[in-house]
Amino acid sequence: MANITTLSDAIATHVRDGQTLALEGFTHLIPNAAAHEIIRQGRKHLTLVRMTPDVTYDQLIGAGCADKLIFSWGGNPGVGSLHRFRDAVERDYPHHLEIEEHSHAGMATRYVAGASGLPFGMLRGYVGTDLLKYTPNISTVTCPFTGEELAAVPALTPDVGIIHAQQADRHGNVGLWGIQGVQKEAVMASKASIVTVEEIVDELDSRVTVTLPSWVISSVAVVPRGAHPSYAHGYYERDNDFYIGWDSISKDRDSFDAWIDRHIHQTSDYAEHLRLVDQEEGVLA
Amino acid sequence: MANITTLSDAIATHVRDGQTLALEGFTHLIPNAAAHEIIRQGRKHLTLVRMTPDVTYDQLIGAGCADKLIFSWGGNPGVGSLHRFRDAVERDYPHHLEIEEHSHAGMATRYVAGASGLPFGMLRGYVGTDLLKYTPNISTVTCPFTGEELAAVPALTPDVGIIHAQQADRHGNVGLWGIQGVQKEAVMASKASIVTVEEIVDELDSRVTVTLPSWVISSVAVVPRGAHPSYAHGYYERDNDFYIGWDSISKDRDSFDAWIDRHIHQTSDYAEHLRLVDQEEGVLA
Amino acid sequence: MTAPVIAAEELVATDDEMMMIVAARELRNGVVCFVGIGMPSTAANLARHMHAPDAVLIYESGTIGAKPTKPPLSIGDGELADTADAVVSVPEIFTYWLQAGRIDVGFLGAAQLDKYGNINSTVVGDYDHPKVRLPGAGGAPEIAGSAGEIFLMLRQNNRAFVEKVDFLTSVGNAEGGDSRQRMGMRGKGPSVVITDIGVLRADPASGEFVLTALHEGKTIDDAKAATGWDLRISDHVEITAPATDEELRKLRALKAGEL
Amino acid sequence: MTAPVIAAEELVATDDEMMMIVAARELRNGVVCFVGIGMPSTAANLARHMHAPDAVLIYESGTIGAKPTKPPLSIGDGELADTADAVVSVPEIFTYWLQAGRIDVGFLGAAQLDKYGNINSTVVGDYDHPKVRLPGAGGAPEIAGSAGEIFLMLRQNNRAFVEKVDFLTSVGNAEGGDSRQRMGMRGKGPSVVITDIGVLRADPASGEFVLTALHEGKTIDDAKAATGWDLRISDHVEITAPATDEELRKLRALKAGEL
Repeated sequence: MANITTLSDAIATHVRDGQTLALEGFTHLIPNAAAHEIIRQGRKHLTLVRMTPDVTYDQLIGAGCADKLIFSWGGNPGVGSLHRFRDAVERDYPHHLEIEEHSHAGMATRYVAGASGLPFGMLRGYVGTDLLKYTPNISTVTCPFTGEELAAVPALTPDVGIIHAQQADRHGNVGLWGIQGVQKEAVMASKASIVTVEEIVDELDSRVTVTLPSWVISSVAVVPRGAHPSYAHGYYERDNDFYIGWDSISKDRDSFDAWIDRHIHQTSDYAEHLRLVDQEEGVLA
Repeated sequence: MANITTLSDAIATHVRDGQTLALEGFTHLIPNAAAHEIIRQGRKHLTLVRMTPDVTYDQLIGAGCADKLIFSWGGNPGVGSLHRFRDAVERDYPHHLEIEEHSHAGMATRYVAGASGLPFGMLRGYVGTDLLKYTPNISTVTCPFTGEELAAVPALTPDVGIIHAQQADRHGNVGLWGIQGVQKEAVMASKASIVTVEEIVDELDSRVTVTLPSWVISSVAVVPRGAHPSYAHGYYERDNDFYIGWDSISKDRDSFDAWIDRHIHQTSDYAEHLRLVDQEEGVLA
Repeated sequence: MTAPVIAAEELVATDDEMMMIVAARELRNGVVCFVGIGMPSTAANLARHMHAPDAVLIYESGTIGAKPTKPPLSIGDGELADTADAVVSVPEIFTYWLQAGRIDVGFLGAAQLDKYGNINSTVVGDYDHPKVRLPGAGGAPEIAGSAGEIFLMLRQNNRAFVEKVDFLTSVGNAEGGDSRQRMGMRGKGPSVVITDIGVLRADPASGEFVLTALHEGKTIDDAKAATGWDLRISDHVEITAPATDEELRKLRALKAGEL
Repeated sequence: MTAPVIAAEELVATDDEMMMIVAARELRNGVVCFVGIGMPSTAANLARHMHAPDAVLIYESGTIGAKPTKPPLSIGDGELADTADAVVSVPEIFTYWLQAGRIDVGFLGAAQLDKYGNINSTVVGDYDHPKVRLPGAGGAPEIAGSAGEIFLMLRQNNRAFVEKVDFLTSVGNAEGGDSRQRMGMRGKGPSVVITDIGVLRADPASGEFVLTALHEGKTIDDAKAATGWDLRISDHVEITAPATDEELRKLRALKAGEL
């Protein structure tokens, strides 16, 4: 059964230096509060897994938490580059970042294999691409019936999978709806899992389309607006201004460091950071 | 886009002698009306695919429509044997029935492979079982990363996939809820598909958890109580008495033939059959 | 004063009831149990109403955490979906849930069983010309392979408890010893067989099933006579605690849909 | 009388607007289109509001039949889910929908493109020490492989239209001829590139992209100067029909969220 606790306690309990973490959420329900808490607790040498490392991983990478990134699309959606990610890859700042790069279909296949207890997954993909030259863990498998060759990729089995969802009930059963991405797979492929939720309710909303039973989750923590600047369907919309504003904050190393200091190290939790964001709205726009 | 038509027209349009058909529905939403119409139209030499050939396939087999059965569990759920299936396998009556037998996990994997455009699927399964001796299309594949050996089974790609669902909208988008089985996979693995529905509505019910867009379906036909004696969640319950009553009807070749004659050949549609069933309630119990 | 007498008569367990009550006792609270239809399902639901309210029952129809008020006739009754914590597709239940190793106990029946707990649910007689064609594998082979351990329950007689199964549908402890592990199976296989006569447990070293308990009124000779192989008997055969009034009342209420 | 003059000025398409309008015209009604974010998404939604109301737009976030009223900023905006016929998981969109061959057209952008329509969206410069690290593959490699055909749109200049892409992220017509088919790809690959200068179409035999149309006011020299390879010119270069008032008004209303 999931332990219902604070985010700070959940991260302190499950996340260790050097682990492989997957924070998932496909544009929707990105667990940004959890990423902040990982930075706040000073975790280092992490291998970060995520299909779309956007602002949340830009912060973790810029803050020096990550040694390696496993991903398929690293940009600021609708805005442009992730400057901290680029600074790490192009100029080894704040230090070298190893990358392992796949396609979305490949990453999704890897999560499904991990969630299914299979050592690998297969797909029609990668053929003819330069990914084959630079990503060593893409192989092939031959269909024993037709002789066709298919791409093979190893299962992802992160140490900790972290997602955000709309609701949990008092037993820790988690429900989410709207765009569901690979969140279910990320939780089920991981050895431990943390789910932050908007609220705990007596009964899950009737719109819930994905339910993760309490007993497949390690910890549940309530963090209202915990997905901001991403969104939580039915709760709040995507803060597009924040994503646009992030471009200038993150372009400059000093302004990034100042932002991390002010918004993470000098705050005690995500609620305090959100109050700052609400106050600074003009600055970010 | 799906053609919205009568069941009789849908079967006449898509189902031909000698084809491979999958009628799916895992206890829930079994397309029994469609099976009756296939018998009524006198289709022969079919290869029938279904995880759980229950009463619906007992009727098709007993009526002599099938040359081959691909399946994983053939019984009358909660009651016992399928007598027409047994008569065919044990005594070649009404004629020899070739069987290709898998496990549930294997059949589900085969449908998923078919729905995914893959030539095969893999699973941890079959190891050590006598299924390997008698079912030729079970093979193995080796993980290129770990060296582990896994079972491999070929994709299922039936000529026609047939399911029953609660609702379609006026565009032919189909919605179902409750136990969903492998219905979505059966439709998406098949070259053509027919969906019978309880009713056509302006807007699908909010409980819908699986939506099959109109453009992946060949024909939609309205058949109220078209899953009977199976059930349609939110519409009517499983007719357990019918399943129990089927045991004695099907035990005897003559009583089976008389039943098929009276309930299918002498009726013009499923509604007429259902009126007979309602009248005969005492006889069946 | 007739009423109490009738009540007392009613509260004697039949052999089938005893088997279900003893099977229910095997399930610990909080266990995640993949349940076969019929007696395993009834026993698991009895456990849920007795000592194991937090047992999670999973049916292969994709219902997770089902809490039926009466024993479902089919594996996919509507009440399973209505009372479940989650309903997933059949492909998903076999991949994300069973194959991934999330099931503690697979709870199965069988038509035939050998001394290593290997199961036949396919045919009696020759496969191509069977004497009796049984329903077949269903979910059992992969449940037997991937669940943490397997509990079996079936009526004990020497047509069912055989020296060699006519068809090996689901692998138990294989040929004994470490033969199962060498096949690469992830779950540890069958650990207990609950029958209408007693309880058999797998010898940890050899994997062979040994009679370890007898239900009240049953004898070692009964067990031996009902077994088609030379049944090993534990040095300390326990006598099963009799069915309590509460167990019997709840089992009967469950079957009547009155719980 | 100033108002009509301002209105007339407004109704001259910018280069980007012309590119989106021409791209929209390529989509037939009823097409099932897997849409990349940005300009492809805007063009596809414009088509839906013009001649192709039954076009089915699929986004890799799992939204099928999305009907956004304004161009989504991200591939997973809430409005996509709210207006979709179905919302499925990301693994499912890439397996049951894309890989299974259910997509007619994949509609993509690119950072770099060669004459065979091979795409780079990964790095400019060397992979290990890139001059510019781009976002990477995303869904493109498998869209390029499995969609029935590929429509590309991007601004034409010789940093983007290159002799050789720095990194082959998504295979187009490979090395031309039947080289793509020999790789076992199921879709027939890129058939058209819509730019801010004109339209290039793949030569059916060689797979090389050939300039077949110019937008009003653009010249063959403009196109050649903006292309890093020796651009082939069709024997009959058409002049694109100018943007109609309706196209421009709807495009602008769409972008303003006023449709």
